[in-house]
Amino acid sequence: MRKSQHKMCTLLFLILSIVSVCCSMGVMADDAILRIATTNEVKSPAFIGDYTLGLFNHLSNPPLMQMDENGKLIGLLADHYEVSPDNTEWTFVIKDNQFWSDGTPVTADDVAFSIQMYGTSIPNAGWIGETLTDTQVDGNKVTFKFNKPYTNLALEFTSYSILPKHIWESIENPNEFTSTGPYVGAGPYYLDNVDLNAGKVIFKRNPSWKGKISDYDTVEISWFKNEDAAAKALESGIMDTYWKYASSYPYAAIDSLRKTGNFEMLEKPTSGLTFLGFNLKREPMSDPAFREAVSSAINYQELVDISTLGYGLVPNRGFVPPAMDGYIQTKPMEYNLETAKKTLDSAGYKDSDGNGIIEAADGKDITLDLLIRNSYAREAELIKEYLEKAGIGVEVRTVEDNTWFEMKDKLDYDITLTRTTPWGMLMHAGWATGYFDSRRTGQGVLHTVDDEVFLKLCDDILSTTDQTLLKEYAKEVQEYYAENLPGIPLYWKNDITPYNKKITGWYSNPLYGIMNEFTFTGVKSSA
Amino acid sequence: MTVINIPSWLKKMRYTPTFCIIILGIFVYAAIFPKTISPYSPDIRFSPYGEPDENHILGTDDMGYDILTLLIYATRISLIIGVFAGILSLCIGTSIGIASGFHQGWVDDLMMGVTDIILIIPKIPVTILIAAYLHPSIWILIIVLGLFSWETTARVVRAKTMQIRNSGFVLSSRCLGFSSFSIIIHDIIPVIYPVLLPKFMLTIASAMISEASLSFLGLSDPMMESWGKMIADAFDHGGFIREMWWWFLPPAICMCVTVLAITRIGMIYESNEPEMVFE
Amino acid sequence: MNSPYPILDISNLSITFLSDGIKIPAVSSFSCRIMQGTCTAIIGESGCGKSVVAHAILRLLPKNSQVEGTIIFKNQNIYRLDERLLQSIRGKEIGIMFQSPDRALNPIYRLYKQMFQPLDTHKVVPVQEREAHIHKALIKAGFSNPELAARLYPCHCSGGMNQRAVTAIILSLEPDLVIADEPTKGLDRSKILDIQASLQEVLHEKRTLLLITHDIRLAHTMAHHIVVMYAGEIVEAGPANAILSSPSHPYTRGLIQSLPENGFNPIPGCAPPLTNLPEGCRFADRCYQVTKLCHKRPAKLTQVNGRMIRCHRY
Amino acid sequence: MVKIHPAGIFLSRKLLRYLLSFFCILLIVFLLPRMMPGDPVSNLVGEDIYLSQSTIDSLRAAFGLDTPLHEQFIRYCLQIMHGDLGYSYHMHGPVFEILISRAWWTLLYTIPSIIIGAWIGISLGARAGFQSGKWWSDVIASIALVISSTPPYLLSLLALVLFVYHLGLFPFKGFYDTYNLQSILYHLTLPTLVLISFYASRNILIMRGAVLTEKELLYPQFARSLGIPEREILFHHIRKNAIIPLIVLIALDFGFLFSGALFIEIVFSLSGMGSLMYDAILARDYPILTGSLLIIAIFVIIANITADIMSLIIDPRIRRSS
Repeated sequence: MRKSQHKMCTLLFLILSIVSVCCSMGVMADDAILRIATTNEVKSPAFIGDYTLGLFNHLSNPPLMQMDENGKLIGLLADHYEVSPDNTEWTFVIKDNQFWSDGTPVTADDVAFSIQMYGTSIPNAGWIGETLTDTQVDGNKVTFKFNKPYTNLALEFTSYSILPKHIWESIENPNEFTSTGPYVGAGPYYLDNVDLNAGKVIFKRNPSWKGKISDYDTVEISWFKNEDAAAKALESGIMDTYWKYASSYPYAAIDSLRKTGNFEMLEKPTSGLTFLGFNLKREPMSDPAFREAVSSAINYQELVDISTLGYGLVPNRGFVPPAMDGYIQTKPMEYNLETAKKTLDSAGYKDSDGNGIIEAADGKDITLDLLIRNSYAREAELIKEYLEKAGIGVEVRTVEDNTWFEMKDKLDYDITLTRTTPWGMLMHAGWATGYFDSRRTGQGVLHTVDDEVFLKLCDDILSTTDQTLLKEYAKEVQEYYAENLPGIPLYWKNDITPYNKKITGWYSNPLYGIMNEFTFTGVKSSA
Repeated sequence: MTVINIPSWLKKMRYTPTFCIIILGIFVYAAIFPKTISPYSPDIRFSPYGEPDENHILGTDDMGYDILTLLIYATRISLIIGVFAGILSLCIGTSIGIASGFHQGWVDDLMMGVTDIILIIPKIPVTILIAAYLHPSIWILIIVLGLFSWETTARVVRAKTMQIRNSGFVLSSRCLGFSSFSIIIHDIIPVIYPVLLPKFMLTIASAMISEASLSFLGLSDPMMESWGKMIADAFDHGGFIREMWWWFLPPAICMCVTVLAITRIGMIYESNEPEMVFE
Repeated sequence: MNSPYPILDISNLSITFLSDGIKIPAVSSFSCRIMQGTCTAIIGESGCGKSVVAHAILRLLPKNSQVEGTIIFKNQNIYRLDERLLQSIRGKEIGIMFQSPDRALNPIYRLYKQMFQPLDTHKVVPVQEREAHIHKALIKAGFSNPELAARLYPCHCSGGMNQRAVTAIILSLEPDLVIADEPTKGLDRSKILDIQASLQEVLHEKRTLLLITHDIRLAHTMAHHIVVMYAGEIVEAGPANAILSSPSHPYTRGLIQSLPENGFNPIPGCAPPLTNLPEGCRFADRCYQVTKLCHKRPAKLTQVNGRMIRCHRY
Repeated sequence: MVKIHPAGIFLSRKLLRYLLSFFCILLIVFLLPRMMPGDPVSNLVGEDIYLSQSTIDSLRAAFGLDTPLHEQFIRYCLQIMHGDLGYSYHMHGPVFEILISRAWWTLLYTIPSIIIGAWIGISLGARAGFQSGKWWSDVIASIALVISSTPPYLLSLLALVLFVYHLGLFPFKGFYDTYNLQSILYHLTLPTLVLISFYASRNILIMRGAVLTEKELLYPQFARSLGIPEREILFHHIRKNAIIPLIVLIALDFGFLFSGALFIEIVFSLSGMGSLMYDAILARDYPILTGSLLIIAIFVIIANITADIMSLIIDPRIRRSS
């Protein structure tokens, strides 16, 4: 037995030595690095092509405009903008005293070049390429001329980062261009390294940045492939904050994070919400009385308690949450099983065979096909229970995300659960019209409403930039939702962003949360 | 040395540790009559994320359901999926393994060719396909899990069959004119059984685990309460971040104990009396 | 013929097996002394426990067996030896030829490797001579072409070839005591003669042979001393020609009668099950000279003119 | 009497079979992604982005999805002949380079796990099977059973919380912090140890079952009667006979080397082949999916061939019967 035991201990010794050598690494010296944890993964080092990198690169290549904390559009790279009365000519005035990280000054040519480049070679900016007819540059002003009127161009231009012309003009296919090396940026930091294997993106301080600076000379954004690991990393203190596009820190994890005692919570109401969508092209969903009955059969308070653990509130019929400007007070959703049954009864849905489930005109029990993505399983269970108590049969079908996109576009469902994002609420004519307008397709939209009144309302909004008129239209849109209930909001919620107590100066806006220039120039470390 | 012959399996049953039979009995009972032993009915909700206390022995989950009740009601589906998928995959695997190990030549090539191809088809896309076109009921899940886990059993059984194919007792029963089918039943399976037993146990375990990973990847029907789904729900809804051991460890322990019990009962057939040298 | 000292002395050995809670007394109070250089044969029906004795000598019985009594080999008590000493005796000093050679050989090794390993364990011959030694043993065991035979796999050979391979392995270790357990089982006439020749070779080299067989003719030609066993007990033991020419115990006489050349009339009935043995003499209900006494009291082994007999008539 | 086994005929028949199954695999690997519902073009951009119809059509043409399926398949086969696995628009790069860069890292943690897992499985499994009466052999068997019957995701997360969060011995994520050997080792130790425990527990169980069968046969008894010590009986005689079923499984592990361990990669946030294929499935990235499945298919076929050849070499009985 001696020889094999000998082999066994050499192997064990080997493993132990490796382990001990590695553990001696310990935690590196904690110099001024701001560490942000996220679960949005960068899939490829393509500066423009990768979706998640596109979210991060606003830090190094600021777009023209940005949104302040209460949702108003303010200048970022541009100081301000003017619009021609017929909304076809937009002129942006570029702030002076801004320099690329390689020292060259930022000019209007860079802006003109970037927007034209987006139009020609980036898939999601196809509308620029189709409608942009002429671009004029004089001094620090850029004028874009379109062949059709745009009212929300300023909003669109909060997402297109401006790139240095002298570098990107030589790249013939920018969408497919990949490099992990440093990119030239004009923001407070430039993108130094995209490292897929280490799972992080590193920003270094921009040497020629003239504005305010924060205490940190590097910002590291590390992505995790699962929320449990991210939450544990945050709790262990090696990460300073947690950010995820259009969603909050997992509500269930907040208590254990508070227990560690060294984290504060930034709580901001968000316009992202979860709602129940109807397939209006099918019986009985097209009947408003049926939708009314469904809306009063849902126990909103319990949904708020379970899905948001109290960090949310019962929504109003007007669908649009108070976080959006142009919000008006509408009747809140109220849960009353009796009225639900009475409305069903008066609308002609009888339960003749007494099995607790109402029958359609053809005498068969009504069983709605509730199609959901797997992240909505819990809400679907509750909805099924509530509707069945009110007499409406529900069959839950879980499908994988892509299958849901395809089935939703083919309207192969009765009711579904999905979410809105802050950006989605502003899309199209704003105030969630992008989700309902049947003329507009896209992954997250339902495109179920083709009611003339609603479509005309959207076109009116799209054709004006006059703020008072827009306020009026906003009121009409919300009253339309309250009246027709194309979608039932389940709850409004607040987005929670935890941050290390020792760090102050966080600033959060509805669109990108803490990922904005105010944060990265104002963050102070009191350690 | 003829002995009064009590049926051999009954005689051996005495030797399996009785607690294995009791545990399996409890699980089967819980699967058939969950109502009788569960403290609450599965659709009553209490306060969410409750710690284990006197009226909730295992606390409550994120929706407020009592975890012990969920555990009991989940037994049925987990047992059915685990055992049936395990048996299905074992039967297919053994029959193809023995057939290709026993009959050499083109039969072996054909069978092993089919096994290679099915081995390579990745499970996740097929499950997505099935979840999209068919409504994933429990039987479809069993068939999918059964059809996609027999390849390794087939290859192991084939290797073992080829080993003993030419040994003395097989040849002797062949020249006695036994049909190859009865040779397989009486000669080959008893010898293969000890190798097959760990494989059968691994298949049951992997059937339960793949059901768990399907619910983790969100491809199984949310209405089917099973141990695997409980663990997946615990991960999705903060059970792990809040370190609620009492939420996801009990289903994992139940899975282990079931597989242990089934294996232990299977082991009684593992003959450990040495080959009688004295006859 | 009797040399100065007994190489093996077994005194009232009894072995019981415990399987599924039932006690099976395979051998009860077996004692026999084997002289160096002689050939002793143990004969009896199959299942009378003769193979159990053979395996007990080398402590090869399975775990579920209980052994009482002593086995002294070269005045060392086998059952007192520690494992290492026992291993040095096994194969080197006592070699045992198993009943079914096909399954006794490792199926995946060539014959050469299976012979090389025990030689290497016991260091019988220095390394450089091992090749020649193996070839010599193969020739002695009856293989015409040793180089070819050494490269054979057991599964590629017939039963007879494997039997000779096992013999070659045992003899290559040159043990002092060779136990042959049913060497001629299932072999045809010509093969039996080959085995007989190699067993003669063992005696020729002044080694002791313990022959376990139910083939009385082989016992007749080889053995100097014969022990007859029935249902786990010795019924008759003594010099070979005396017992075979004038058997006194009814069972031995019946065995001799059942030989083909003596009229081929078998003994009626069959051996009693070992789990519930009769009161009196175990052969009582098959014995043609049975008396009431035989059914009541078991007979004792008594010394009667130079042979041991267990029968109430003596 | 030695039979000159017809190696030529035997191998040529095997070759024909593997060519045939390779062609079927090519077909399946091409069709499976395309049968899945969902459209790759719409996955190019995020949930909220609006794609005008003209952009969608131009992208479909660029992807080559506008031509009928059989034409796409023929074009795909020609591409394969020239060794070009195509271009992935989701990952913005040629498929071959992406696979190679990811595969290199995946092999870094899968190869040691399989080898050490096999080594531990064989030695411990054999010993546990050989001394099955002893208490420690039952303990090893039950531990192996517990590990192989709990979901891998649960075990990996428990390891993460225990060793990383509470004990702080290992880092949370990624293959390295700074690209040097010590950091890579530091990051890969825990995932490899977890993966080793999975492979080792399965191998232990299979090996123990096989040794239990062999131990009761006659040839170990005969070897014991020749005075060969127990340890040699186990290593030389029993283990070599009992290893055949395990060889097949370990060869398959090597076959699936490239698919990496998806759950390890998700828990420890490693960007290996497992998560590459999982993302490709979710985003319907046909070129990457087809390319990686093809490479894995080739490796599995090679693994099966080696498994057959090795069992031929080890066991003459198989050689005689085929």
